[in-house]
Amino acid sequence: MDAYIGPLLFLGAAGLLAIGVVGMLLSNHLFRMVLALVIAEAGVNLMLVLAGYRWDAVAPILQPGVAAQPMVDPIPQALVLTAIVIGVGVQALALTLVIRIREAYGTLDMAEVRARMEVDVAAAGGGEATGSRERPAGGRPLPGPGALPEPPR
Amino acid sequence: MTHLDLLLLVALINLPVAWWLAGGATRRRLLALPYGLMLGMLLYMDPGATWDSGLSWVFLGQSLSWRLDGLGWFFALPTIGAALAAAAYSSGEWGEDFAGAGGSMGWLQLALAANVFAMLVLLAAGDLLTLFIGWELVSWAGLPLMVLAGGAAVGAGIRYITYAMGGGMAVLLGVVLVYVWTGSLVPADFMAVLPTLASWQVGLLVALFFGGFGVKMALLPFHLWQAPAYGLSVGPAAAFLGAISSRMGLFAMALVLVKFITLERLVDLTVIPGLLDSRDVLAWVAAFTIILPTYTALKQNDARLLLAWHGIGQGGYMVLGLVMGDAMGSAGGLLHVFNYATNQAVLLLAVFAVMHRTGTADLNRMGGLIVRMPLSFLALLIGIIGLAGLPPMNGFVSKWLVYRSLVLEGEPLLFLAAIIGTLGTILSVYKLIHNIFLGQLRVEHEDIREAPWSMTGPMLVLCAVIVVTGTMPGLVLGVVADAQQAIGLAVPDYHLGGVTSPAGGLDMLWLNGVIMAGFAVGAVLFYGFGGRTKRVHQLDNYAGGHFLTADVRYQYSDNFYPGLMHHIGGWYRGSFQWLEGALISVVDLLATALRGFYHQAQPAAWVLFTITLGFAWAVLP
Amino acid sequence: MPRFATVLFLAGFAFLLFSLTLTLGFGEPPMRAGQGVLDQAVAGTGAANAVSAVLLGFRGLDTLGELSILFAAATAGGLVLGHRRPGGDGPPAGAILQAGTRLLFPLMLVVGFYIVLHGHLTPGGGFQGGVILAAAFFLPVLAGTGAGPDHALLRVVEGLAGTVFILIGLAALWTGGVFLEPLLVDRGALHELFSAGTLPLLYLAVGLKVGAELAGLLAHMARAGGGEA
Amino acid sequence: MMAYAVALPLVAAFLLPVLHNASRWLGILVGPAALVAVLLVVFQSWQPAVLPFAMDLGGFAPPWGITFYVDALALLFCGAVALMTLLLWPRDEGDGDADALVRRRSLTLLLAAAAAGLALSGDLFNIYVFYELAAVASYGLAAERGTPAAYAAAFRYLMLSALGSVIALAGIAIIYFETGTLNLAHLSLLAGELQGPTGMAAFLCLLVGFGVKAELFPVNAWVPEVYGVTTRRTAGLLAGLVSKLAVLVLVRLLVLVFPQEGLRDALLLLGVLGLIGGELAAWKARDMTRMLAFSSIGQLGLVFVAFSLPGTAGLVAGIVVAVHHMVLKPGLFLLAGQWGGGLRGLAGAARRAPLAGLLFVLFALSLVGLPPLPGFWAKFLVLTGLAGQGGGLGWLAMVAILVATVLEVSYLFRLAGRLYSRGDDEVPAAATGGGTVTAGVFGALVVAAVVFAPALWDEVQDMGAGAGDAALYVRTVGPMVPTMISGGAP
Repeated sequence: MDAYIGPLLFLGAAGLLAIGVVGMLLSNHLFRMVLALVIAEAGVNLMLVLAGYRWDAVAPILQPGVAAQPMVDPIPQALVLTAIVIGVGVQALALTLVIRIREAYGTLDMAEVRARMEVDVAAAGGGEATGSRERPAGGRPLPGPGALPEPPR
Repeated sequence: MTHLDLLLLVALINLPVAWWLAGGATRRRLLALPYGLMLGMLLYMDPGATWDSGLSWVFLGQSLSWRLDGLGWFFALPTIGAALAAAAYSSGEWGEDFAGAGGSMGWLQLALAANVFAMLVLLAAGDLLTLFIGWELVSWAGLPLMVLAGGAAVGAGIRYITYAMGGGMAVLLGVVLVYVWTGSLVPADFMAVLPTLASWQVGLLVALFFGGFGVKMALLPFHLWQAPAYGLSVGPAAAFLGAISSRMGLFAMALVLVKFITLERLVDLTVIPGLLDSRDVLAWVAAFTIILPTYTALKQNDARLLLAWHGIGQGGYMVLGLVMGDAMGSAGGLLHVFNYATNQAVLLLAVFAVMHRTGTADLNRMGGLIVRMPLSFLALLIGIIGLAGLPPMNGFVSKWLVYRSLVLEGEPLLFLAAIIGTLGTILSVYKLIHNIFLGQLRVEHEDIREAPWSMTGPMLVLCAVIVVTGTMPGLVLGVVADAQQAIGLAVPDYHLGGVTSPAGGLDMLWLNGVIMAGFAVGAVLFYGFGGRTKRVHQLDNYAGGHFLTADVRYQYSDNFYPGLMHHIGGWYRGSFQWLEGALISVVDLLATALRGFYHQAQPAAWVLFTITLGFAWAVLP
Repeated sequence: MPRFATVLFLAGFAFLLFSLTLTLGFGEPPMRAGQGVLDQAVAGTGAANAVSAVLLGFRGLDTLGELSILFAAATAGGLVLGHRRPGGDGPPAGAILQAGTRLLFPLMLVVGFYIVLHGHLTPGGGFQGGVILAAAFFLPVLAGTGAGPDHALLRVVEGLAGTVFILIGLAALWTGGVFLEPLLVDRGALHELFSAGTLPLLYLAVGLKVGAELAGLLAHMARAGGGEA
Repeated sequence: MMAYAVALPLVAAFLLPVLHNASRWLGILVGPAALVAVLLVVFQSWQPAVLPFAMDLGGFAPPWGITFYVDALALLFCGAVALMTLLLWPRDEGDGDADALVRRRSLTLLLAAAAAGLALSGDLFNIYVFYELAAVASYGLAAERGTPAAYAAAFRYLMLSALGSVIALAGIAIIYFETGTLNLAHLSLLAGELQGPTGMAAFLCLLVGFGVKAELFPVNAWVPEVYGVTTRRTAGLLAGLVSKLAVLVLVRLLVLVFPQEGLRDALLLLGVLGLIGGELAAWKARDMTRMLAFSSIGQLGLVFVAFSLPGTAGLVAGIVVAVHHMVLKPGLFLLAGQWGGGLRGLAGAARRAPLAGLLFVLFALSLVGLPPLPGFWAKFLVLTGLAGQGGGLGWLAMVAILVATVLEVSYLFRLAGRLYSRGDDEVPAAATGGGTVTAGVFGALVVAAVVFAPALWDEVQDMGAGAGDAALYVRTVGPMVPTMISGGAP
């Protein structure tokens, strides 16, 4: 059993990280992206805290009246605590931004937000919006009714 | 403080001085003074000696030093001379009009002074790093002179600086490679190591330096920028730029390719075994540069552009003569720098004098001005004879030397190319003088006066220089000899009237004497025996025996030489524009693709892509 | 197409990361820095909780940075949400919730402060306690029984708490030590509340700051949330 | 003593809102005062006799505590942080929102503290913390304008950067797994354990993570968006300062912990791609701000190319390129802020503001490398380094630099031509003043660099040599207990 616990935990960490990244990259919903970020951070935090684990060791807190025992490495625990709080700060800020974006654009869809941002940025820069991979600039004149030859029957 | 330091200091101080002098109408008359002083200082310095600068310091582990030798002196002479003519030209009525029309005399004079200073810094380069510094300064100093006119000139200037920086970067790479491969940028040190370099290394250096300097010379295929950049500038600036600016490329070529790398090494570099060595490649590039731009000039309907296109072709003669490398050829190539500078300056000054009066440089909107502006006509006539390389003007001497060298060196094809180029020159300069000065005077030009003395003065002085150095080329050949010696070339056997050579020399004193005698005989015959002249109105014209009435407009430059153009026009029409356009399109395409990258829905995906590829790279052996 | 590429790369990423982690020695850490920390925790900081010793002693600068990040997030959040009029209240909470809130508020305060102040002895500390404190002040907002904490007061608390943390660090500098050096470590006995020198004070500052920042952020968001419903 | 460089801006940031409420003048003065004090501390510490030295924060010997490593390079960046923050101090944008102004100033101070921490810190996780502090502060500053586009851009920036941070943290976790320490000097001694694929993967994690802020290709897509929506002062701060500090961290890691050749090649390749990509995109940009944003990506690419060179030469070249860009880019952004708007509206702008036009030309010339200006020396150093190194990638990089320069000339002087064109004067320049003066200070710095070039060169040589000496670093930080190196408990 012991031989499997390590890989299993690593699988958990890598899996959480991967799930989080999936959510961040494939979701078009701003709030879900933030949640995905939370998951990804959880994955990496798990990985960090695993770095301090020792077989058959106890938590690094001296108990009155208990003989000294091997303890796990306390540093990763402290690091994880710090990382979690940092994560909380970032997530909170992300949520305030989501609230504002929703107010301004009335949508939580990333593609739409991006398109409207492009227009706004370009307008602030004094020019018209430029094309992009999803929305090429300029009109795309679709062939009118008579433009294409009739397919042979 | 050495003499060279003093000269450079005067050139530097001239920057604010020129700015200040340009500020007032009366002060403006003194604009030429600093250049006169510089010219005097230069003439005081012996071109045969090497003048070191007291300035030299070590920076970035590199020692920077400046020194002026015979080669630099020779190029400095037309530089300061052209600036003197341009400053004098702009100091009078032209300047007032220019300032009155909203132009900035201060900027013009400042830019001119900056150009002269930058060129002197370049010409006094003592090592490769100072050469590059001077090179870049010259490249950038040219820009303000070009864009002063505004409008289309700005576009031309930006095109110029893009080309020039492309060339500059090639030069920089060459300098860096010399440094890395030889461990030094000081000529004495790296010249000792250069012979040990492999062929591909030297070949790369030659390509980089020739290409880089060639951009400034507007050698094919980097020639497109020059005509509009020079031609569309304002008068004195155009004359200065056209006369000398692009010759800095020849100076650098002479220094790096001829002196540092040496022509022997070039001949050793085989491009196609048994057929073509790298010197031949350079010569053929020069030959094509003579032909194509000259025939492009033929098509121009703007007098300024016509002349500017010519400048490109004339540069080809210089390179051709230089890379021949024998005593006569290199003397011819270098001498042509001086001669061409005088010719081009006169021509552009004359054309701008006409433009000053008529307000146009369009060859289809002028004609018959000979009666109104005879002095300008005279200047233009002398200029085009020199440019076409016909006796008795100085252009003949230098071209003759180049032809002679080509024949003696056994290069009949190159000789043929040079002759074809000269033919094109003659054809197109005839178009120039014909359309401006001959034929019918246009109604709107009835009240035109001759250009003021401030403008005709410099022109006539330059004309005198052309005639004198045409008759007594030995005056200049002495300096040319110093320049040749400075870069380790053989010196032709010269005397006041020309050169002597076992294969046949040239004596312009004698030749011009014969020509003058011929004219005298003709005049005597004409006036003594015939004298049947009849003065007619200028509107009474005959063309090819056909009588033209006043209502027939005797101007047809729109379709000048139709038969010739029909045969050759297709050869070069737009092919280089196409090349340039294609390059721009490629950049545009790439840029558009990159913009797509920076406008994507999910940029964070690239974090994933990169780290995954990185992991794969780290894990795979 | 981009989605497909993303999925493909993601699979590769997860696989490679997992295989990389398999080469790491799980359960047998080198304990290079860790063992030294365990050995010195008591002597260096007087704290029985080695994690707390690391947080406030060995890596006090990290903690300061982390507080600054929270402060930055709160400041940025305030900048983003700005001066906003309070939005319309949500549906009023039921009686049970309201009563529960009133009941819970003092309890949470006590628990929060307890956890803050015993951080050097037991699991817990300024962060954990600070979050509970923030929750205590935020509960009335959720239940609709209060307007939430006073913003001006919060800013004073968060500003001063952060400053106190730095000042304690600088106090060590001024008394001949180095920045953030634990002071008065030898006072008090191990395992007692009043031990570990300045550590409990630091934790108090941390707790107050974390509480104030989080409460401020949550209150900001709560107001924003009502605004555009 | 150097702890003040971090502590003072932090205290000022914490107290700014409180003090602002107490007294308006106190609120205005406290930030600049803290930064000036930092400058003084830096000047006082700049004594070649005592440099470099290390500080054990909290009084715990390395590798247990956090170490600050103070050498000339770190001091240079600390001083630059304070100076640049002072010059680019957030101004009232005229919207009358005093509260927002205080918050922006707080965030700027936090950014300054984080940047100083990044320059000084000798502990991997501490670097991560300061990096995150800089990140969070810049998220806030990205949204400072309060426009919808600013919120959207800031959110996208946050997501990209947060993902990068997650990856970087994973890298730190891997390193801790392998070595059990976070101290850079300690890691340097243990570098042998990070030679394998795991170590390389860890560095790549850090490269990608920190690369986000360093505008490393291809994780820099936030750059044009964010610089397009912030005030130009913030853009200058992010492009000029924060990016360089992220680079500095990566350089420290490369020098101390990851001397592998392959990693330098990776850096070189990404640098070249960034350089060409940035310049190409800038060539096509239609407004000045984004042109500068793309050009900044290109310049950072050059910085990466320079730092990828091995040995002292690479460090010297990198420092010169980085500092050069650090001075120029904010100046250019300030000018863009002065003129604002798309390229079309800029016709004739320099004629109405001659000094600003002159400064633009000066900056542009230095950027493309006109010889006496510092940009030329930077480019020359990089090119000689690359030519000396050779190799296919080296040649590619050389050609890329030269092509990029030509592109740079093309778009910068197309813009200059427009600025000086005799445009239709119907568009009045929105002259807000102030920005030109600050840009003038940057211009003065450029000119001063020309005048004092030889002295600066000696200084940079020493700086590069010191920063490239891993053994010196380890020696200065202090002796590690032998068992700490051979391996600890079971």
